[in-house]
Amino acid sequence: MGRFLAMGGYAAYVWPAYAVFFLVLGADVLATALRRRRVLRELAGRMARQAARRQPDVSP
Amino acid sequence: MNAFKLWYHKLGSPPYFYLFAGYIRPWLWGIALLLAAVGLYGGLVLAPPDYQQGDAFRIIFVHVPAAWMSLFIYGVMAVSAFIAVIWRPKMAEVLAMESAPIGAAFTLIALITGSLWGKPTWGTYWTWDARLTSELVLLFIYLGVIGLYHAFEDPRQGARAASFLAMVGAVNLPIVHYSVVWWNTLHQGTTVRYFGPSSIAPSMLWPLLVMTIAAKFYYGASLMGRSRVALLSLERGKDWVRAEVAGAPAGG
Amino acid sequence: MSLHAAPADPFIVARGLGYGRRDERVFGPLDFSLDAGCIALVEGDNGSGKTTLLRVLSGLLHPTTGEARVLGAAPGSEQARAGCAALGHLLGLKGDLTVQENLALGTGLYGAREDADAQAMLEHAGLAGYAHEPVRTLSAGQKKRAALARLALLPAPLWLLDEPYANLDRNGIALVNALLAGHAARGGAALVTSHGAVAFYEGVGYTLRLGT
Amino acid sequence: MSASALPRAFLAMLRRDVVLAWRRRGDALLPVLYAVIVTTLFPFALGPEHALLARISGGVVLVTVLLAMLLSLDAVFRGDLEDGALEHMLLAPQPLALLMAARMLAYWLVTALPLVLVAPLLAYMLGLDAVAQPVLLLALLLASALLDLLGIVLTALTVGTRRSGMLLSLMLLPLAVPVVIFAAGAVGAAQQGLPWIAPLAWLAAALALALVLAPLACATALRIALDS
Repeated sequence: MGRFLAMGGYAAYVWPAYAVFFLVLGADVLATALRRRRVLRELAGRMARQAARRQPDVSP
Repeated sequence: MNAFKLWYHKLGSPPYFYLFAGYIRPWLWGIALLLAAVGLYGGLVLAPPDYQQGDAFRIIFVHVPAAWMSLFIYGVMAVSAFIAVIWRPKMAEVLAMESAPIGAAFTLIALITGSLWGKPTWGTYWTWDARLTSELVLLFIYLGVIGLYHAFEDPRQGARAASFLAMVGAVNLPIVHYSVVWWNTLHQGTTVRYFGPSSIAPSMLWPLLVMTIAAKFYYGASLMGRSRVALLSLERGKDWVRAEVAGAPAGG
Repeated sequence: MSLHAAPADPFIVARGLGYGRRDERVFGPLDFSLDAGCIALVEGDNGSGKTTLLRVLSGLLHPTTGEARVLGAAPGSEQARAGCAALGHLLGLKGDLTVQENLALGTGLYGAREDADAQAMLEHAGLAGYAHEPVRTLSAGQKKRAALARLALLPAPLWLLDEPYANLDRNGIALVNALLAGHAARGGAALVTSHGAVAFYEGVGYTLRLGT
Repeated sequence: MSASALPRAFLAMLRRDVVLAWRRRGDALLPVLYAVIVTTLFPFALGPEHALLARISGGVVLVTVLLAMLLSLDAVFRGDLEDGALEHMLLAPQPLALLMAARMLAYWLVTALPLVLVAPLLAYMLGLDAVAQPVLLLALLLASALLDLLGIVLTALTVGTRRSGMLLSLMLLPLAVPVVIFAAGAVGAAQQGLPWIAPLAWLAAALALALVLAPLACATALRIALDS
């Protein structure tokens, strides 16, 4: 295992390369998930506002 | 009735595409992860060290798929962009604009892993090598497309303008590559041996191909996810979006 | 080549014409047609889509629903542009050019009507003596008059005028009405927007009301 | 529309732009001043060593001219957008591409030509060999015309946006890379006494293509950017 992690002395280059690969793609996925959440919240807020406008307020 | 044409027109309709994308996305994810696991095992464990570069060559399994994907995604984006500019269908605009950030991500990966590979092989993180330089210019083209898209207040107008820029970039890209290669030979004189063994052994080739296919499936999955969000925001006010928002766990 | 379509053909035909930005409707759907010699008024409150309608008909915006034919062609096509002249909120006059240079630029791009005389037109528009003044030194009303003079020199049979009465005094309003009368007498047609606060041209063919 | 309408409109546009530039001739000199300032800074940064300055002179002058053009590119359509003249160009009966061609020619005459004319002086101050001077002038004539055409197409795309200056640089860079490579390659070859005609021939071929395509692309870009 230690020999595998050492990568024949090139660990300082190989593992960062793999880390960059997965981190950048992970950031892509995360950004999409966050954007989806934000858009859904905005849309829900919009719909709530429109519903409130359609039903006239009964309380004085 | 032409079945393909029918399918094409159905996919061109946002609510149908939204459902379709939601349905195939988990499958694309599953295949991408499975292939990536197989490819990584083959590349990191099974493949023997290169007789010249030792284990440093193993960067090939992320670098080369990323570099290929950066061009492949540009191709997909340019085709969608062409359709978006000529026929103006909403779906082509969405696909082109949501492809751009994924392509930029792969370009960035190719640049960083390329320079990480360059240090042990050339002794420097950055050299004005023709391929690295072209990849850098490709990143600028992607950033220009993304920047122009976001510079407009109306997303559809921005998508069309950025699509036009993507088409210009598609024409420009081969010219950049050709001129950079010419410039490189002009100034360096000595040729730098490019990474990787000249004839690649089968034990190295199959993990490389598997990783490339995994990256393609990842692109598909990410594109579907991004397009779904973009459609929700573009089609707000339409009934199908209201139904979707009411059904989704909003605010969570 | 005659720019005027055959008399029977309407200058503008709109069927179910509408425009929306994102999901919000700006105007429409509208059905109307405009014949030669007819001056039509487009009325509506602020934000009712008058300007947008003119921009769609001039081809600057693509309609989101329905379709329009302008001079027998799609709005914004070369055939439609050849017979159409528009005046918007932004007059398109260059401040650093003189009034006369601006007029020459207009006729350079659009061509000039055969019987048009720039000098006489400037006098008619109350701008005698201003021909060699840079436009930026003119008042808002005078700029409007200069733009109207430029418009009246063009051979286009169809005018799309957005709020031509804005910024004008009583004489200016009379000038617009006189220009419209002359245009209709030559067989031209015009679509004119107004929010309805001024003494409008008397020979109005019909009024198109936008908004609810 | 008679056949004389097209040249008439082209000349009207060209005349308009040249007269406008003449009325504001102080502004037209600013890019030249900028190029002089930037070139002057190089010896201060690198030291007055003649051999080094002479070696980089061609490239420095090329890049400086490119930057100076970029600086003023942002404003190509701004005035016309603000006063509505741009809409009148879109609505005019002539093909928009023709009017854009006039706009491009006028911009080159007003902005690029002064820069090209001052460039040999700047190159001389940096110590460029006399042999390479004509090559630099030729390369600059071709490169500035190409950048003028490409730059205005991209500027047209950004017309509908707010604050486009930085974005424009980002968009233009990938297009400028081949132009700079070939132009500087020719100058460098001439400095070393090598044949320099091939890169310039490529630039000339690209210019011929751009002369036809850029006005059409510019018209398309404008219609896209203004259709909101």
